[in-house]
Order: sequence, then C-alpha cells, then structure tokens
Amino acid sequence: MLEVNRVRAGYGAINVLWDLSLTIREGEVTAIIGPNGAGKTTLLRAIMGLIPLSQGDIALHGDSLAGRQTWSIARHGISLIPEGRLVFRDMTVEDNLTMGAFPNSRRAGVAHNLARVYELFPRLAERRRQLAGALSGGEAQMVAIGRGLMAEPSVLLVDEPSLGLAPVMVQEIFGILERLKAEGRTIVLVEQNTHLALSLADHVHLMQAGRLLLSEPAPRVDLQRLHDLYFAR
Amino acid sequence: MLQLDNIAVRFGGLNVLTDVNFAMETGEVVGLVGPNGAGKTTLFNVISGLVRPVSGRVVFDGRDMLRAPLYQRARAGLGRTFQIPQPMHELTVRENLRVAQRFGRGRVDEARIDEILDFLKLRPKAQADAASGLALSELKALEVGKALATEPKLLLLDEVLAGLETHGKRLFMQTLLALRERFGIGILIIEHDIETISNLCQRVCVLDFGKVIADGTPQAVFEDPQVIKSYTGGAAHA
Amino acid sequence: EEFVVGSQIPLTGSLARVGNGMLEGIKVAVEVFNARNTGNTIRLEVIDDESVPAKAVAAVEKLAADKVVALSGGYGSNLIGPASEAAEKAGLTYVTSGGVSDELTRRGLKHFFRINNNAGYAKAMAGLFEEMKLSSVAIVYSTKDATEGLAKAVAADLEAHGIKVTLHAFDPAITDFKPIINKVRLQDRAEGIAMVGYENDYVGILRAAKVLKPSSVKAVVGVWSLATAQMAQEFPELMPQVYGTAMLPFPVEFKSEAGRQFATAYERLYHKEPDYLGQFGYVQSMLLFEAIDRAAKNGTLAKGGLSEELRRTDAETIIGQVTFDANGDNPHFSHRMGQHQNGKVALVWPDAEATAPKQFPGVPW
Amino acid sequence: MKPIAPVAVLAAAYLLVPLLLGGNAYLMTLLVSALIIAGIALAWALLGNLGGMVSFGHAAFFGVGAYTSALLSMQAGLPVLLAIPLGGLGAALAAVAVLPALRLSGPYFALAILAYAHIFRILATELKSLTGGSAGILGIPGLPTLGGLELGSRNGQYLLVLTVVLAFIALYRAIWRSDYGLALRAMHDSEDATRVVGVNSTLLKAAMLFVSAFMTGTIGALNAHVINFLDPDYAFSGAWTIVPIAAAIFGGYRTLGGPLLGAIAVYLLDQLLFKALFPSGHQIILGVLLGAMILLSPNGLLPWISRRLQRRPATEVRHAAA
Amino acid sequence: MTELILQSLYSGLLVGGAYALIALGLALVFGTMKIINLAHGELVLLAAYVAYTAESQFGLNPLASIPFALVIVCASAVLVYLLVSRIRVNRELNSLILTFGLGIILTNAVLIVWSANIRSTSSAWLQDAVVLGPLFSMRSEVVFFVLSLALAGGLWWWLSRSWYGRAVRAVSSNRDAAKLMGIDPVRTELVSFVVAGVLASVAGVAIYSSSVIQPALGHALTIKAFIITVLAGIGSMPGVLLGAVLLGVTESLTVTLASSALQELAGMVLFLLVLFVMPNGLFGGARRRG
Ligand SMILES: Nc1ncnc2c1ncn2[C@@H]1O[C@H](COP(=O)(O)OP(=O)(O)OP(=O)(O)O)[C@@H](O)[C@H]1O
Ligand SMILES: Nc1ncnc2c1ncn2[C@@H]1O[C@H](COP(=O)(O)OP(=O)(O)OP(=O)(O)O)[C@@H](O)[C@H]1O
Ligand SMILES: [Mg+2]
Ligand SMILES: [Mg+2]
Repeated sequence: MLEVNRVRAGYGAINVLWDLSLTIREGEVTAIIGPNGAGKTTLLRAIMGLIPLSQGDIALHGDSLAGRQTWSIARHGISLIPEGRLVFRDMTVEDNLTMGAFPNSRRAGVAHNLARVYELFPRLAERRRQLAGALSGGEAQMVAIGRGLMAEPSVLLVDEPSLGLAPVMVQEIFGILERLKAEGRTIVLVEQNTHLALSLADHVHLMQAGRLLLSEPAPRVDLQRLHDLYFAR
Repeated sequence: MLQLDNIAVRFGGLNVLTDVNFAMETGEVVGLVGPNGAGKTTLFNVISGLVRPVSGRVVFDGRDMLRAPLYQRARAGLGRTFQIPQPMHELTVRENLRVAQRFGRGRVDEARIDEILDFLKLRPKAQADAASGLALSELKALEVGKALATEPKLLLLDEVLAGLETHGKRLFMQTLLALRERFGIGILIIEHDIETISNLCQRVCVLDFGKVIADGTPQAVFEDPQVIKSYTGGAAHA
Repeated sequence: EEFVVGSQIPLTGSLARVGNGMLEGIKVAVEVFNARNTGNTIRLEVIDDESVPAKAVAAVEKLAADKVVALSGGYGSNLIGPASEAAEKAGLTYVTSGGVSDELTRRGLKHFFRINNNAGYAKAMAGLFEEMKLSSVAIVYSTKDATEGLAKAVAADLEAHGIKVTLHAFDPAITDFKPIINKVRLQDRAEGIAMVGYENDYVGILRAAKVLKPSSVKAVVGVWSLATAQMAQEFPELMPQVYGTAMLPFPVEFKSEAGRQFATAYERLYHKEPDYLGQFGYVQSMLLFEAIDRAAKNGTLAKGGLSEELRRTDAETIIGQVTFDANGDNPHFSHRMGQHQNGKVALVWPDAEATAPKQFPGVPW
Repeated sequence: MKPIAPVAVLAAAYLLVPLLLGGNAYLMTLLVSALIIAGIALAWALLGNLGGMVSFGHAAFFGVGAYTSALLSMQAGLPVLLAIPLGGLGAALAAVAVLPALRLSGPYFALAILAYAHIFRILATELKSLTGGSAGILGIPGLPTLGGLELGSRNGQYLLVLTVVLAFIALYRAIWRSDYGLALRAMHDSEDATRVVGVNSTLLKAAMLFVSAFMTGTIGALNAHVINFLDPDYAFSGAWTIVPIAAAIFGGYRTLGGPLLGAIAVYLLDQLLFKALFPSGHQIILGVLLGAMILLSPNGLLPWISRRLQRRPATEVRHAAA
Repeated sequence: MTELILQSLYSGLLVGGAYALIALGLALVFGTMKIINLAHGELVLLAAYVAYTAESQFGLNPLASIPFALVIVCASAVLVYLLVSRIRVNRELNSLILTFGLGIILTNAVLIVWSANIRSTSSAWLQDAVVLGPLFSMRSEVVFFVLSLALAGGLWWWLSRSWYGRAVRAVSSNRDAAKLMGIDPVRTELVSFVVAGVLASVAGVAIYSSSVIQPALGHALTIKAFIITVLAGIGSMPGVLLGAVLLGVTESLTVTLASSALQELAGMVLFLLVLFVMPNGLFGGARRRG
C-alpha cells in the first residue's frame, strides 16, 4: 500500500537516501533495520514529508505523497512515533496525548482512547497534569507512543520505541504492537534490537548508508547473514 | 571517591528521591538501573549540581560538593552526559570538544581531540554543526566525547548506549573498560539493557520510586524478586 | 530681493502636534509679510527635526549650509538648546517661542531671541488665583522641565501671597488621575486646582475631577493649550468654566489691524480658528522678517547685523509688547487668562484685556 | 576578506571622508550621529552574540555614561578626555546593579534591563541636586583640542568617535576569537551543557555585560560632549535602544562589521535620501526598508554584500573562530 | 485615609483591567509564536482611531464602532502575519525588526491620516461617573474592565480547552511534532494573529473611551503590553490579568501613599522584584534541567 520509489532525500547539501525503493504491505509489520546513521530515521521523515524528496516518489494507495505537507499526510492516517521523543514540552501530559487525536475524524474517540492509553501506561495517568518537559526520558517516550496511538492510524511508523524504556515497559510496548498487528494495522518498525524486531515482523528491510541491502520475509531471515551484512562496510 | 548521604529531592509535592545512600570507589564500574521515572537521572543531576537536594551530602574526592557550582564539579573531575543530548548548539562538533577540554581540563590538546573523535567515530562529522546535522546516535556519542574531553575522574553516563547497534555497543564497552584501566577512572552508568549492564559492571544499584531497593553483583541483583517485578519483568534471562 | 529663512521644527515624533501648530503661524507670517510689498520677500525652508536633538543640530547645520539668513522655529527646550547653539556657531539669528526654560536665556548667546518665557505664564496664572482670593490651591504638574519650572514659580508666587499650596508632581506617562484628585478632594481640600501639563493631562485630570467632584474646589486653572477653540470643540463636556492661558478669545475678535490681518490670513490658509501656537509662531516670524527687511535696507544684513537689528525691536504685537534684553528674552511678556464659557473662550484676566467677567466660582461638574 | 579590503576601508574612513566631506558640517554631523548609533549597536551585538543576552535597555548604560562624564567634567572639573572613559566605567558600575538580572533569560532579561533604563531615567529626574532634574544640563563642555587637532570641530568629533568605534570592534574581535569567545557562544541555548564541562558561565556573562555597558557608556559620554546637552528623557530615551538594535540587525548582527555598516546605511539613507524625497513621510520609507531587508536578506546587509561581492560566505561570527 | 486607599485600590484594579486588555494580544502572539509584535501597540492605536472616526464622522458610540475596528485591525494583523511568516531564518529576532518597521509605517500613516492632535471620546454616557459607595469611576472603565475579564477568561478557555487553542500551543512548543499531529502551523498561527487583532481592537476602543490618544502613543503601548506579558510569565493569560492588576494597583497606591511622580518607578521596581523572585514571571513554569 505504501510505495517508496527511487527516493533521494537528505538535509540541505547532504544527501542521505540514495535511490531507495521499498514496498510496505497492508496489514503487515515491516521492520527496517540497519546500523547507526544508515538513514532509517531519515526515511521515516521523508515519508511524513518532514524533509523534501529531491528525487523519486512515495505513494499511499497509489496517491503520491511527494510535495504534500506533513499535516495533510498525517490526516491521511499515517502517524509517526518519532525518535528522540518530540513531545510538546510546555503542555501537560494529557494535552500531549489529546493532540494525537487532532484530525477531525479522530476527535470522537478521544475520551475512550485516553482511558486506554492511561491503562497501558499507569505512570502517565499519575502524571497527567504535569508538563511534559519535566518528565523523565522514559516517561516522555511513553507520551510519544501514547500520542501516536491516540490517532488510531491506519499506518503506524515507529522509530525505535524501545529506546530508553525499562525492560518491563519494552515488553509492554511490543505486546501493544502485537495487538495492533492482530487488529490488522499496518506497522513500520525501526528498531535496533534486531531480536525483538524479528519476533514481530512479517517482512524485514536492511538499510545501510542510505541504500537497501536486503529485503526478505521475516521467517526467511538468517540472523548470522544479517549480522554479516550489518558490518560489511 | 564518590559518596552520597541521605539524598532527598522533591519537585512540588513529588518525592523524587528519598534517603538515597550510595558510595563508589576509584576505578569501579557501577550500573544504575530502575524503572522509568525512578529518579536515576535526577540522581545524576544531584551529583553534577543541576539539582539541589532538599537534604543530604555529596562528597567527591574527599571534597564536600553540595554547594559547589556546576563548573567547579566539572573541573574537579566529574564528567557527565545528558540522557537527552544537549550539544552546544552554536558550535561544530570539534568546537564542542575544544570547549570541554579548554575549560574542563584547563588546556587544549588537538591530538587528544582527534583521538576522541576517532574513538566515537565522529571524525567525519567534526565540522558539522552540533545542533543540526547529527543523527541521534551521533549526538549521544558527542555527549560522551564532551565528558571525556574534560578528562574526568568519574564518568556519569546516562543511557549513552541506548539505540546503538549491538556491535557498536560492544566496541564502546571495551573502550570504556580500557579507559578505566589506563586512567583509573570510575564509571557510573545508567542503562536499561540488562545484558550490557551485566557484562560491564561488577556492581549494580537499583532505584525504584526514589529509593535504593537493591545493590550488589549483577547476578544477585537481577535475581532479586522485587527487582524482577518492578523492573526486568523476568527479562533478565532473555 | 528674496531672503531664505530656515525653520528647524519637530513635525514628527513626540512634539509633532505643537511643531505643526507653530509652523502654521510661521507660514502665515510669510504670506502676510510677502503681501506687504516692502521690496523684500521671504522664502521658507523647513526641516523636520523629528523631535530628536541630534537631528535638530543637523537641521540647523543643513540650513546654514543652504545660506539661510536666519532661523524661526524650534520647539522643546531640549531641542532648542543644542539647535540654537549650532545656530550661534554659524552666526545665525534664532527666534523662537517654543521653549520657556529659563536656562535658554541664561547662556548669553548673541543670536538667540525668545518672545515668551516662564515668568509670563507664572504671572498670569498666579495673578488669576490671587484675584480669586482662594485660601488654598493644589498644583498638579507634570515632571517635565517646562511644567515643573512653571509649577514651582506659581507656587512661590502664591505662597508669597499667603495662599496655601500643595504640589502633586506626576509622571508624564500616567493616564489615571483619580488617585491624585482624590488626594486633593480628601486631604488637601483645596479651593483651586492648578494644572500644569499638556492637553492629554488636562483631559485626564478634568475627567477624574468630574468623576470625583471635589466639593471644596471653586476653580480649575490650566496653562497652555487649554483655553483654545479646539479644546472647546473637542471636549465640550469637560471644559465649561475651566481657565487657561490665552492670548485671544474664541471666537477671535481682534481689536487691532495687525490682529485682523493675521486672523484672515490664517483662516484663508487653514480654514480654522487660529490658535495660540500659530500666534506665537506668527509673531516671532513677523518680528524677524521685519528686522531682516530693515537690515537689508540699511545694508547691515550681509555684515551680520541682523541680530543687532532684531534687538532694537520694540513692537506692539498680538501677544502684547515685545522687546529683547541682552540675553534675547522678552521682559514684557505676560500672558492672559481665558475661561471656557458656553462653548466659547472669554479673556478674563488681566482686567485691562478682559472680554467678559469671569464666572466664579465655577467648575465643569 | 582579503587583507587589502579592511586597509582600504580604513584609509577611506580616515583620509578620504574628512578630505572630501570635511567642509560640510551637516554631513559630518550626520556621520557622527550614525557612528554614535553604530557604537551602541556594536555593544548590543556583543552582548547578544557573546553573552547570549538580548537587551531592550541599552539606553540605561548610554544615559549613565553620559551623565557621569558630563557631571565629572562640569562639577569635578575633570578634563573631558578623562571624563569620557570614566563615563564608560560609570556605566559598567551601573551594570553591577543589573547583575541580579543575569539569572534571567531571554525576554525576561531583555525587559528587566528595560526596567533599569526606566528606573535610571526616573532617578535622573528626581535627583535634582545632582543632575539638574528634568531641566537637564546645558552647556556641557565640548571636546578639547589635542596636539593641534581640534577634536571639538565636526571633523575632530568624527575622527574621535570613529577611532573609538573601531577600537571597540577590535576588542570585540579579540574576545570573539579567544577560547572565551568560543565558550560564550557555546552557552547559547545550552547553558547547562556548557557549565557541566567546566565553564563558569555566570562569570563570563557578567564580564560581557560589563564590557557592553562600558562601551555603551563611553559612547553615551562622547555623545554628551558632542551635543553639549543632556536631560533625562533624552539620555535614557528608548531611541538609544531601539535604533541601534534595528541598525545592528539590519547590517548583520552576527558579523563584526554589520552593526557599523547598518547604522551608517540606515541613518544616512534615512536622513539624506528619504528625507530629501519625502520631508515629513520619510520614516515610512525607513520602515519599508527595514522590513524589506529582513525578508530579502535575513542575515543582514553585510553578509548579503559579501555574498554578492565574493560569492563566498560572509565572515559570520559562528565561523570566524574556527 | 481608608477612603483614599479604597479608591486607590479600585482605580488600580480598573487601570489593571485596561492594561490587561492591551497586553492580551501581544501575550497571545508572543506566548504562542515567540514573536514579539512590536507593531501591536500601533494596531491598538489603529482601532482607537477607527473609533474616533466612527464617532466624529458618523456619530457612532465607541462601543458600536468595535465591529469596524475589528475588520480593519484584523486585516492589518493578517497582513503583519503574512509578512512575518515569510521570515525563514532566525524568526525570533528578525520578526522584531520587521514588526518594528511595520510599527514605524503605521505610526506615520496614522500621523498623516489623523494628524498629531490628541483625541478622545466625547460620549457623555461613557464618561459619566459610576459611584459604588465610596468608590468612583468612569463608566467606560467599568465597561471595559468587565470586557477585559471576559476576554481574558475566554482566551484562557480557548487556549487550554479548545482544539484550535491547544493546536496553537502545540505549534509553538514543537512545530515539527505539531505537523505530525495533522496540525497546519500556518493556519493556526494566522488564527492566533486574528485573535490578537480582535483583542487589539477592543483594547483600542477602550483606550479611546477612557483616555487620550495621539499618534506617538503606539510605541508606549507596546512596551507596557510587553512588560505585562513578561511579568505574567510568557504564555499565561491569567498571568496577564493578575500581572496587569498588580501593576495597576501598585501604581495607584504609590500615587496615594507617596507621590505620583514615583508611580512609574514603583511599577518598574515591582517588575524587577517579581522577576528576581520568580525568574519565569508570575505564572511561567520552570523547566526541568538535565
Ligand atoms: N523538574 C521537575 N519537575 C517535576 N517533576 C520532575 C522534575 N524532574 C524530574 N521529575 C520527575 O521525577 C521523576 C524522576 O525523573 P528521572 O528523570 O530522574 O527518572 P529516571 O529514573 O531517569 O527515568 P528514565 O529511565 O525514564 O530516564 C519523574 O517522574 C519525573 O517526572
Ligand atoms: N539534520 C541533519 N542534518 C544533516 N545530516 C543529518 C541530519 N540528521 C541526520 N543526519 C545524517 O544523516 C545520516 C542518517 O541519519 P539517520 O538519523 O537517518 O540515521 P538512522 O539510521 O536513523 O540512525 P540511528 O540508528 O542513529 O537512529 C547520518 O549520517 C546523520 O549524520
Ligand atoms: Mg534513527
Ligand atoms: Mg533518566
């Protein structure tokens, strides 16, 4: 459903993605892995329209997203849980979560979804009136994840959800992703913890230096080969 | 070399740390773990001087540090990283290290800066602006670089390994241990990856709700039922 | 022969209003003088000093470079001070009515002339109060230079006559005068209020007084810019019975030919009643132009004799008699007091000039 | 820039300008006024670029410097050339009162210092016995004659103010290029990060405040002896804050030469060109110019010019110390 | 003495309401966009002059001229935003000089159109005294105090409860993250400028009705508004109201107990004292460090 076609993108004069093509299938969990600095985050940012494409195209259900503004892409049901948290520091935890349901079509479910997020993260329920800027690193990560869930997206892009979370919480998060997968949502997961990623994924893409090195259904992936590819510089 | 007595920290009505006692020796490598929001970062803030505790004592290298301003603690040999990277935004990566070295250590040594850049694989990014132009992992590396450039006696590392690829983590740990050997520095490290902590540290201290609930060898600590319940969720053996 | 006279004057910035008012009078003077066919004509070169001292100095220097024969203009003691010093350096005669500070005429400048001064205002204001035989007066004044100097002078004068005086200085930025007037009402229980400020201050003070209605007060007296046609028209609610300095009644009635000449020219040019700013600008310029004419005719103008010629002035003008002393001050200057009566302004002090008896006691509320 | 360029500019400023324009008192007065604004603009930019503090109250230092020097030369009878730097010191001393404001950041600091400017103005009005109150001081002694050079003449004033401004640029540049300059720039938006690597940021910021206050005070003192007049409204006028800020940003506040260039460009364009075209509406053109500049070249005039001339990046502050 | 002090407190309260009205629009734009609109005072002044024209030419009561002021001032505010939104680099500082330039243009345009004369309402109804026991005021002061309360409350509700208001805060807090939530930052910012225009309109009419206007006033209004915004703690609307009233009361008490010459001094000293005790203003939240 989401086609990335020969995409080139980067930051100003620095190009990061080099003619990258990949397909994300509906209802599947697609894992994108690769060493640090490979351009995984950059790819997700490009999909969301946060950085412009200098070449190529990205299409959702055949509609081109290139040149579209980020907010309009977001309203189309694609949601990104960003790396590095990107929470609204000057707003309360509850307002942060609520903003996740900003698109008109999502507002009806706010109360219900809020309750669900608080159930998943009781820690946030305790802190609902606190400014997000005062949260601990892990708590802020919970806010970012909870906020992403509030949007009930049809495509969920997740950038390193386990970052900064305690092991119990990591298990929780992957439990949630598991459930979303079972509900039939499309998920794109960027994760350094290959082990965890593979346990959830239907399909795996390995990126390195802005290119796609490997693209395989998860069951066929050989960990050792993956490992070798990782470090083949 | 570091000793914390009865540290208590409150924010508004919230007790973030209560009666924390902790000590470590020169050259020790200690892991600090605990659930999210347990107060680990806050403890680092107390040690480095960003947060003043409502009560307690901070002794480093035999000096009472409680009233010492941030920069004095840094010059005395306390180096720290920030969990959410805080590069010096207006400077390049190299200039970041230069400032740390010039003011934390006292004089500039370009060769050392190059060494640090190489070690952290930041060489290609040396001229890049710190604020924009770095991936998250690179920003974390820069955090470590700044701390190392001050030539600390005690290194406080706050989740610097999170988000690193497995191989990178290993390399990093080896270098840290080498540093400890060479300069006899102590390391206090916050990390959520149990495997890493177990491999790196002789000793682990667990915080939960602002209290120390366990302190001992990794094996002992990670088998403690209370720790399993509140923190690892049984993932220790994963 | 045509002579160029310069005018350095604030047309924008904080003094824009008064500057423009004075300029109107200066322009009328040019009209009237040129219509006289004396053989000499005047052309005016105006530079806006933007209410900034450095720009006032630059303006004078520009005018000097453009070979003007003299300067008529300036407003605000802080602009006139440096500007007239620059004029002195350039050997240019500088005539003004825009700054009443005593300092200006204490500097011993050879080429500086002023037709009005603080003392003349103080004399009029204090004279009116003394005539009313009030026992106590509250002086409410702005901490600006001109107003403060005047307030102190009036206070001294009144106290010398045994009138009890309380002083209330206020910062020029303030807009709510109720707390001050309430002090006048409850603490001072003064019989008269003297306002020394500018239009916006008067409006604020009168509004506060109308709200609080201090019962002890029998008269409210202000100074410049108050007993004017404009105030009568714009604030008809606030003005009844209020006194202020005024050279002319409104509607204007001129007894003298010179006055009528001025009024007709003014109305032809600006389609409105002349006001006091215009009058002063007119008088200062007219005296200057006449001196230029005289100097040109007896050949001293080119030799720098204009200032001496001007110093010989002894004229009866629409603001009274004008002569200049060694410092360029006009010792005869004495203001008159007007009172708003039924939408008009009547002259009520001194008796010799009065056009109507004063309505006393009387307040706007 | 090639070394030849600054030398040429200097030669033009010191020789060509007095030779060609020296006879025109009006032009020289405008130039002196522009240089006065340039001096404040420079001090403001220094505090912003190095101290990381945007100030909306430099009039405070300007006024204190002016009053200090005027009073010292008139009442204590000090020679004017000695009183002027003492005026700068007086302003630096006044900056001691501002020290508590260093705890504040961003707009909180900017406005706190504005409050100081107001307070100083009111004090100058109220302390009548010392300052003459709102009547101000007339007849402040002008600049003396030094070794045959008549500093009090328009040309002399121009040369003296120019020299002072250039000296300030040199000082600014020296600080900027030092490791302290690096540390100071490092503090922007990341003060804690800088302090945990051993930088005593409070001390450095205080030092920049003193330097900036000294510069502004010196300029204020110079202006007092040029215009020979002071009163509280004038000495502490908001114009001494806002016009230099506009000039600095216009010229390129992140460059060493930008504030100077901006002040001269804005002031001369406004007074010579716009005013001649529209005697009383010229400020509107100035407004349009300021706005257009920001939209067309957000980094300011100097970076724009050097881009045009050399097709190379301007000597912007952030790269200068590399 | 008690009567004096009571009146003084009451006067200060009402003046504070007027201050708040002037400050709200600036506080909104500054709090939500980090843009200091140095032309805000001029927008307020523009509204005041619209009210003047409506009254002097068409005999409209100033209150009835608010709709006209709204149209003109909001259009101007939109224009200001469209220009400001074109700034790509260093928006916080560059918007300062851009809006300063716009302020100069507006001031001089006002001077040309309406001349330098002072203006104020001649409506007797607005100037009438309202007496509550020992407390005196002009009717306009009371009317606009109530309006000020209502607007501050409404603004607070809008920012903290409505979707759009929250979006405004989200954009200011983190533009990229806001875009990811489906928020169009340009539209939201435009909306806050329009709201600021509405506030400026009411403020302008209030000033015209209670005190005196003249072309050079705009700049002073901006500074006052700015000081109150910062005193409040940036972004806090209840703070604006409280800060403004605190300032108003301090000033009037200074007049009553000391001298009115010291009123500005007292205001500034209060401002500094508050900041030294609360470096982030009355309602500004402290940030977490580390
Ligand atoms: N300035 C502050 N104001 C209010 N609460 C704060 C502040 N700083 C920290 N806290 C709270 O204190 C608690 C401890 O925070 P801390 O950052 O120390 O946790 P942590 O153990 O480092 O967690 P993590 O593993 O998620 O990083 C958190 O719940 C946080 O919300
Ligand atoms: N804002 C930026 N400007 C310039 N270059 C950038 C910027 N952000 C990232 N880069 C560079 O782009 C490359 C890819 O970065 P990206 O963040 O996409 O990597 P990643 O695969 O997500 O890595 P990580 O595992 O560290 O998150 C890196 O070399 C990085 O230095
Ligand atoms: Mg990434
Ligand atoms: Mg933490």
